[in-house]
Formats: sequence, C-alpha cells, structure tokens
Amino acid sequence: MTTMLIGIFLLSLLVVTAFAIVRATELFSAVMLSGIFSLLMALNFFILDAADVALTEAAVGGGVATVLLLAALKLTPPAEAPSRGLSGLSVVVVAVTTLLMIYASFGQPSLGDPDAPAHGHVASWYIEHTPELIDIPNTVTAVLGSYRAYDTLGEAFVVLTAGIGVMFLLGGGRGKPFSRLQTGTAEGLSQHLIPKVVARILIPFILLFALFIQFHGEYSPGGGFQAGALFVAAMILFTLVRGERRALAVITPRALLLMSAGGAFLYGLVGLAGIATGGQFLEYNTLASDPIAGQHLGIILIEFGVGVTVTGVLLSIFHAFIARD
Amino acid sequence: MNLAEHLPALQVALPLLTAPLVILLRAGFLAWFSAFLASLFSFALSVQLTIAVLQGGTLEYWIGGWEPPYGISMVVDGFSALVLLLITGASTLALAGGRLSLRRDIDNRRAPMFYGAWLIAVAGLCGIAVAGDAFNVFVFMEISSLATYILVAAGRDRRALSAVFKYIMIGTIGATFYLIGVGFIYMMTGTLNFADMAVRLEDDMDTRPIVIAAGFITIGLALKAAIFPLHIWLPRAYTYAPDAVTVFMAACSTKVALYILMRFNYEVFHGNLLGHSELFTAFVIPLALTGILVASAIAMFQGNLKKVLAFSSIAQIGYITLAAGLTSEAGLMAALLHMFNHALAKGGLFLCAMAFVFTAGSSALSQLQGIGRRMPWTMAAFVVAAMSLIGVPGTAGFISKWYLIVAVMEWNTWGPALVAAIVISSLMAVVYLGRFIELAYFGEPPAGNAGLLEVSIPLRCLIWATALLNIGFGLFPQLPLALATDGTARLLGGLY
Amino acid sequence: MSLVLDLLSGLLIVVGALFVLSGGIGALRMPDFYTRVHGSSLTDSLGPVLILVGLMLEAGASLVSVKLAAILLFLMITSPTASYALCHAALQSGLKPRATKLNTSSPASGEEQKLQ
Amino acid sequence: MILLVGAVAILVTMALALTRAVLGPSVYDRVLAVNMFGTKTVLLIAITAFAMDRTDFLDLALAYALINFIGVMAVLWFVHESDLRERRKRGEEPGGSQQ
Amino acid sequence: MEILGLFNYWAFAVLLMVGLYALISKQNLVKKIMGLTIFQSAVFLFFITTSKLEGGTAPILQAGKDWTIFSNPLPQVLILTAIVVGISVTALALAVVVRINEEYGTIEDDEILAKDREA
Repeated sequence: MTTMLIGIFLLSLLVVTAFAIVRATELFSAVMLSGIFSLLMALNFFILDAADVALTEAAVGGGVATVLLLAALKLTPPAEAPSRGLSGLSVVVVAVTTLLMIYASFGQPSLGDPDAPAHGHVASWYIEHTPELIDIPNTVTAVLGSYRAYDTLGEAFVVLTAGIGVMFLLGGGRGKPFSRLQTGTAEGLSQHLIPKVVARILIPFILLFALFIQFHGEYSPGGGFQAGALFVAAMILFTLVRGERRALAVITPRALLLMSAGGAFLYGLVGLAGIATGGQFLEYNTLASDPIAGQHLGIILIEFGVGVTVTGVLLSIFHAFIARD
Repeated sequence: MNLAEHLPALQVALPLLTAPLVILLRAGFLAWFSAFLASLFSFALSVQLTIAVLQGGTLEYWIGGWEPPYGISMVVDGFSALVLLLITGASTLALAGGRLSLRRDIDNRRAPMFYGAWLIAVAGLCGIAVAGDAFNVFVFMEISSLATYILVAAGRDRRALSAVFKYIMIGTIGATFYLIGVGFIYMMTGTLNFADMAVRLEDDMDTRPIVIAAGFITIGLALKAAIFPLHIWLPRAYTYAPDAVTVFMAACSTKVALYILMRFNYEVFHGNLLGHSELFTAFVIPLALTGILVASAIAMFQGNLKKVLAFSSIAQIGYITLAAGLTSEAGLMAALLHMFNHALAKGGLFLCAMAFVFTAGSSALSQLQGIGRRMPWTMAAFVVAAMSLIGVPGTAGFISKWYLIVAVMEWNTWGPALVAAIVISSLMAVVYLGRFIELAYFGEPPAGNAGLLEVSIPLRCLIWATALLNIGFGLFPQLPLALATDGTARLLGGLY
Repeated sequence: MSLVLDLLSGLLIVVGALFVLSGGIGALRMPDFYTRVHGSSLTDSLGPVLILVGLMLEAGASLVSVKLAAILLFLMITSPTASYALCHAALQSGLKPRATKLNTSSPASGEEQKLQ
Repeated sequence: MILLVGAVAILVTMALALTRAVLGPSVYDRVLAVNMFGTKTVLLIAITAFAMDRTDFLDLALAYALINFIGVMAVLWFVHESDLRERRKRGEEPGGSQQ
Repeated sequence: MEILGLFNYWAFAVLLMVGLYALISKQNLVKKIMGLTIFQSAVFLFFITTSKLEGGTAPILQAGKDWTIFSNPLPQVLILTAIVVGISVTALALAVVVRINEEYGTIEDDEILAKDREA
C-alpha cells in the first residue's frame, strides 16, 4: 500500500514534468527537465520491482540521452520559435486517444493483481523452471539471454544500426574520420582543474563498476547493455574533461568501429555455434558437455557481445556528434 | 548437422551477420559486392524455403531450442515465403541494377555504412516475415525501419533529410502503437506467441482491452503500411530516396507491414473478426476505396515521375486492403496475389525510373521529355511494366485484378459498384502512366539532349528480365497462386 | 545494544531527512541562483551523510555497509564538484549574483540576467 | 517507520526541486534542480531498498550517483563549448575564458 | 483501493497523450524528438505496470532469502529491449536534425516546409 502511494506520488510528478517539458521554449531547459523525467521514470520502475529496467533507464536517460541531446543542441538553434498556441486537430486526436485508453483501463487488472493473466502462463513457467534449466538467480537475465535471446540479438543490431546511421550522416567509421581533431578546439574542459582531478579519481571506479555490472549480471541487476552504457559514461566523462584528442588516442576510431561490429558479430556467431554443435540457432545447451554449463557460457558470451557493441556504438555516436562544428 | 532444417534462422542470420563485416570494409565497390552477394544468397535461401513450404507445408523453428510460447518461434507458410521472395528478390534486383546509380548517389567513403544498413534492412524485413512472436515482430520492425531511414537519408537532395525526419516520427509512432497493442494483449493473455494468443483470446475476445489493442495494432501497422489516409510519409520518402533504394522499398517495405497486419487480424483476432466481419468490412472498404481513388487522382497531377509512382503505390495498397477487407477466401487470395504482382510491376517501373534519372539527371517530368526516344529499350520495358500495373490481360497485374473483381462480385449486392470503382481507378492509372509515356515518346527533349543515350547493357538486360517476369507470371501464374492458396488457407484456418 | 543502535540510526535518518528537506525549501525560497546553490549544496552534503550513516548502522558490518560507504564516498566527492561546476558555468555565461547593497537605488537591477 | 519518514521527506524535497526546475527562471536553476533531484534519487533508492528488504539493489544507487555527476559535467562542457563557439563567431581568440 | 490500482494506467494514458501532442503539433524538431521520448516512456511504464505483482519482489533470487512471490520478469525483458530501441531511434533522429540544421539553417518544421516549397 505504502509503495503504491509512493508510486502514485512519483507518477504525478512525472506527469507534471512531462507537461513542463512540452511547455518549455528554451531547449536547454527542456533537456534538463527530461533529465528529471528520466530519473522519475527510473524510480517508478524501481518501485514496481523492475531493478534491471531502472538501471538501464538511469544509464540511458540520465547519462547517454542527456549528453547526446546536449551535443546536438550545441549544433542547433537554442530556442523554439514562438508557437501559435494549441493546434486544434492534434488536441482532438490526443484527447480522443486518452479517453479511449482510460475507458479501456476499467477492464484491466488493477496494479499488482495476482490473478492477472499476465502473471500466469509463460511468466510463472520462467520463474519455476529457470533454476533447473539455466540455474542463474536473475530470472530477467535468463529470459533476456536465453529464452528470448533472439530478441536480444535484434536489440544488439538495432544499436548497431543506429551507430551506422549516425556515422553515415555525421562522419565516423573507416573512410570518414571524426572531423574536428585537426582544429585546436578539441580540448574539452582540460583547463578546469577541479573537475579534472575529481574525474581522474572517479573514472577508474566507474570502469570497475561497469565490469562488475557486466559480469555479475547473472546474480544482480545488470548485464551487457547497462555495463556498456556505464563504460560509455566513464569514457564520456574522460572526453569531457580531457578533450577528444586524448580520448580518441585511448580508444581509436578504428577500435570503436571494430567494437561496434565485433560485438554484434560475436553474438551472431554464438547463435551459429548452436547450429554447428547440433542444436538450434542460439541454443546454448549444446555449447558445453553439460547443458547448464552451456547456458552459462552462452549467456556470458552474448552479454559480452552486447556490452562491446553498445560501448563501441554509443561512443562512436558521441564522438560523431561532438566532432561536428 | 542438417542445414536445411535451419533455413528460417539462416534466412535472417545471413544478411544480418554480413552487415557488421561490410561496415568494416574500406572501399565502396567491395562493400557493394559483398552486399550483393549476401543478398543473392538470401534470395537463394528464400527459394529453398519456398520449395520446402510447397513440398512439406508450414515450417516451424524453435529458436534456442525453447518450446513456444516460452521461447521465440519462427513460422514459415506460403504467405511468408511469398513475402520473403519479394524482399530478397527486390533487394538483389535493386543492388544489381543500382550499382552505378548508387555509386553516383553515395560517396565512396560512406558506402560501407550504406550497404551495411541495406543488409540490415533486408534482414529486418525477413525477420518480420518469418516471425511467430508478436514482440519479435516489433524488434525486427524497428531494425528494418532504422535501416530504411538511413537508406532514405542517403538521397542527394536535402529534401531527403526532411522527408526522412517525418518518416522517422511516423514510423516510430506506428511501431509504438503496435507495441501498445501487443502490451494490451499480453496483459490479457500472458503470452506473446501468435498461435498461443489466438488460442487464449478465444474466451475474452470482446473485452475492452482487446478491442483497444486491435485498434492500436491496426492503426500502428496502417501507419507503417501507408494505408490511406495514414500515407503522408510515403510520397516524399520514395521521391527523395536514392533511386535504387526506391526500387527496393517500393517492392517490399510496405508489403511487410501489410503482411503482419493481415496475420494479426486473421490469425490472432479471428474470433473477433468472425463476430464482426460485417463491421470490419464496412470500415475498411470505404477507406480503401477512397484511398484508391484519391491517390490515383493525385498521381495524375504530379510533375515528378517518382511522385507519380509513389502515389500510385498508395492506390495499389488500397487495392490490397480492399481485397483483404472482404474477409472472404477469394478476397484474401486476391490480396496476396496483388501483393506479389504489384511488387513485380512497381519494382520494374521504379527500376526504369532509376535508369531514366541516371541518364537525365532528374525525375521531374519536364526533364524527362523525349526520354523514350533516347532510351527506347528501357522505355519499352517501362511500358510493359505499366501495362502490368494497369492490369492488361497477359500481364501479372491482370491475374490479381481478375481475382479481385471475382472476389468483389461474390461479396454482396454492392459488388458491381466496387467493380466500377476498380475499373475507374484502372483508367486513372492509364491516364497517369499514359501521360508520362506520351511525354516520353512525343515530348520535345530539353535543349542539347537529343542523342541516343541508353544505360549499360547489363542494366538493360535486368530491366527487361523484370519486364518479362511481369509477362511470365501473367501467363504462368502457378507459383504465386500456389503460395497464395497455402497462405490463404492458413490465414483462414481459424476463421471457418 | 541493538536498541541503542536502532535509536541512533533512526535519529540520524530523521535528522538527515530534515536537512534534505530544508535544502529543498532553500532551493525553492532563496532569492537568486547563487544563494539557492548555497542552500542546496550544503544540505546535499550533510543530509545524505546522515541518512546513509543511519542506514549503515541498521545494516551492521556487512557488504551492504561497504556499498553504502561507497555511495557515501562518491556523493561526498561528486556533489561539491557538481556545485562548483554549475556555479562556474553560470558565472561564465554571465549570470550575475544579486549583490545589492542597502543604499543601492534599484534593488532589482541584478535580478536573474539570462544571457543564454 | 523511520524509513517511511525519510522517504516522505525526500519525496517532498523532490517535489520542491521539481517546482524549482519548472519555475526556472534561469537555465542554471534547472540544472541545479536536476542535480538535487539526482542526489535525492540516490537516497530514495537506498531507503526503499532497505524498506523492501532488497539491499542488493544498492548497486543502482551507486550507478545513479556516478551517472548524475556526468550529467552535470556535460552541462559545464556544453556551456564551455557554446562559449567557445560564440567567441569564434565574434572572431576572438579561443581559450581566454579562464579567470 | 481498486480504483487507485488503475492510476498507473491513467498516468500512462496522459503521458502518451502529452508525448503525442508534442510530436504532432510542435514545430521544433528537437521538441518533437522529446515528445517521442515521452511517448515511448509512457509505453515502458505501461509494460512495467503489468509486471508488478502484489507482495512480490524483483525476480532476482538471493542466497539466504526464501521469497516465494516474484514480479513478472517477461515485461521487464521486453522493456529492456524497447528502451534500447528508443535510444537508438533518438540518436538517429538527432543526427538527422543536425544535418537538417546544416542544410536548411533552421529546425522549425514550418520553415523547412516553406524552403522545400521554394525549391
């Protein structure tokens, strides 16, 4: 009950924030408000028992998305042109949709209803059988990495596609390097002493933490994507305080491209290995002599692949944006 | 290890896994060549799959060895095979024919990224065609959409960018609506597998959440499929995309959204459809008819060849929805056949358009005056494909129009009126295509461009091969008929 | 012993919560940007310390306490740095503190200049 | 019970910070609000993790503490870069921003 | 009580509406993207709502604890994927906006349309 009330309070704040984002005319303010929006969203996920999702939302919404929006904002006009008030047609469209959905909500199972159909059937099967079939504590990782590994393969390739798109449009990749390194402006905040020192202390810890999230994902919230996003966050911090030139000397553009492509490819290879060892596509049981060991091996490998791809792609995207003048 | 039983997985995995290798390449030609090879092999896999389906019936594949609904399954029947053939065939055709055109549109340094995106688009579309799981469809829809955005954004005109932005927004709304619908169904059934959903929905078909879910899914997919009046992204995206990309997209991308829409409405919601088929028909048919007539009318007044063809595509999508909306066996047959035949005709037309643009440097009708005399071979192929689109007897288009008219006639008393509308819109097609053909043969070429200037012989062969396919499938329509019969039987399996 | 710990932990958490709350009120009610930073950053350093130490007392000597200590450490490092960075950015972009003297004729002259 | 008091205080503070973010008036007030909000999120997660008896989720709080900092640094970087751009546009020497 | 349990759905509906409104009627392309983010987040919220189970805990077992009720892991997995899809779309859309700004010199939809018409 208490949790539900806290949830309702947070949701109300969320709605207020959403209205504020839409109303804000300065884009910078809107970005800041969407930072708050993402934090609130993550808190709601946490309250609703979705720890993995909350971690992802934090890494994506609070970290990567904010930085990307800021980087894009640097290249575009800072404020929205004055609008001509509410547009009638769209108000009608959205109002009708909302009413429809509120109408539908009365036939829906109430929050936490144990008799809701969604909790039976497939979901309870996962909870029941994961310990014997896959034997890892984090059921979310088990579903993500094994039962629905094909979706996760798709996810890795969605990320790769976004990276390809941004590099295609803004530069990056083998043929077309990030453009700004020749000019003298790629120094970041290296003149600011305090942030520089603090960042120097923090970065190793963030990297360590990212590795923990990567390889501890079977036991606690986390996994390849979250680890990749944290790793990227650390590298973004490095880039911000030390400048792009140094950052790209640490992980070269070529390495970034290799990571983007290699991680996704590794995932696919694990899938094909399933076929090669006599199983189905993305079947891990046959990867090792013991099915459980095979499952563990498969999940670790694909999580690693996802982590590498996400790191490579998000960093490439980040560099592609900030290298544009 | 028997590779034949893994065909559905390989169909997706082959183009998908080639893509990361392609983006590592340095040179444009090599990237094109590997993309072409991967596309060709995918086509070969589709042919294999088609043969397997025709011989052994529906294939089912459990990914990861997990039994559905706990794991994700792939299902390949006649309908999927037909769509797979379209996707891989169109991709191979567009890559083969578009090599020079693409080399001009995409600068060499960015080419590996472009062809990587192309392969991912192919893989995404194939992934949808073989999917047996509702959420998996969402993932692969987003893969293919993201890749398609990149392909469209590669257009040389800056208007490609504004067109692609609109496309991204509408495409994402569509995908998200679809996701909401899937969420509602999941909430009420606890499953994501199509077949399992259908079984579990029997009981509470008429509950509010399910009706709303059907609405969201239909609108979302209609946005993706550019069904009138949700087509606004399509004309500009088709017009400003690189010409070869248009060939690929026009032949298959909207078809895949239609495919999944029909899957949903007939297989998952069949219980609902059974109770409300009149309501459904009464809702779909007027929309489809308006779409056909309005889009054809707009096409008659366009000043740009690619735009004419784009609006014609919207009208043709109207035919398919019209046929599917009849909720009869004949109607579905006609819809499936028309999907195939329209892809053939439109692919051919856009291929010719690509050749014209390559020579004339623009797709504006004013620049294409007299192009028929300068490029007689290509123009003749264009005329053949145009006849197929109009539905002249002896071409593939005739077969599906015939099935459509038969289906409409047996529908109810309004049949003749619908037939009249179909005939009128076909006449409109004669006008908008005839207008260009007349101008191409009899128009005065722009100053200084009078000489004979054909495209290369291999491209001419390819264009003519497509044109001949239009005639070939018109005279010997056994293959599409067999696939459509199988697909229809499965779609209707739950209905009657 | 355990009762003392519980009481102490509860006290720390409540006092910390009060500090956090006062910081929030400060951020809302203070007259200009720099005073608001002042209010919120000071309480943002003290409040979390009290709350997290309170939680540590509740958890006892375990891995949980180590994690809490790590969080505490990071907050102690990052929070002041963030405040510094923020003020620096504001100053750099030309946001002036409202430093009005009593005898200045127009007290609102420095109010919230936005140069962004 | 004690935890509930803490949680309520933090929630109220969040609402206050949100009000500040909505009111502005300057963009930096909003950044300040985001920063405050981030710290409160860390605390709220720590407290609810105890309340729900899931102390293994303190990892999340740790992640938030780290990510939040990067957000503020990105803002500083944004202002710095925009400043450089302005200067370059006006034809001044870059790099003279440090007092 | 029963009614309060539906609050999440209402918040979802309102958020969806707000996002969609920004997406349709805002002229500024970056604002449109933000609307899109809100729109997608609403759907994430909806899915996670369906995963919550009264008295349950997150579906992550822990040594030494014997919870018996767990929230539903499946929607969480779906949303993990959907969040990744969302950020990918956002990144690509932002890249397009940056390019549009370079080509057109504006990111207001109506001005872009006007410039398109001229050409």
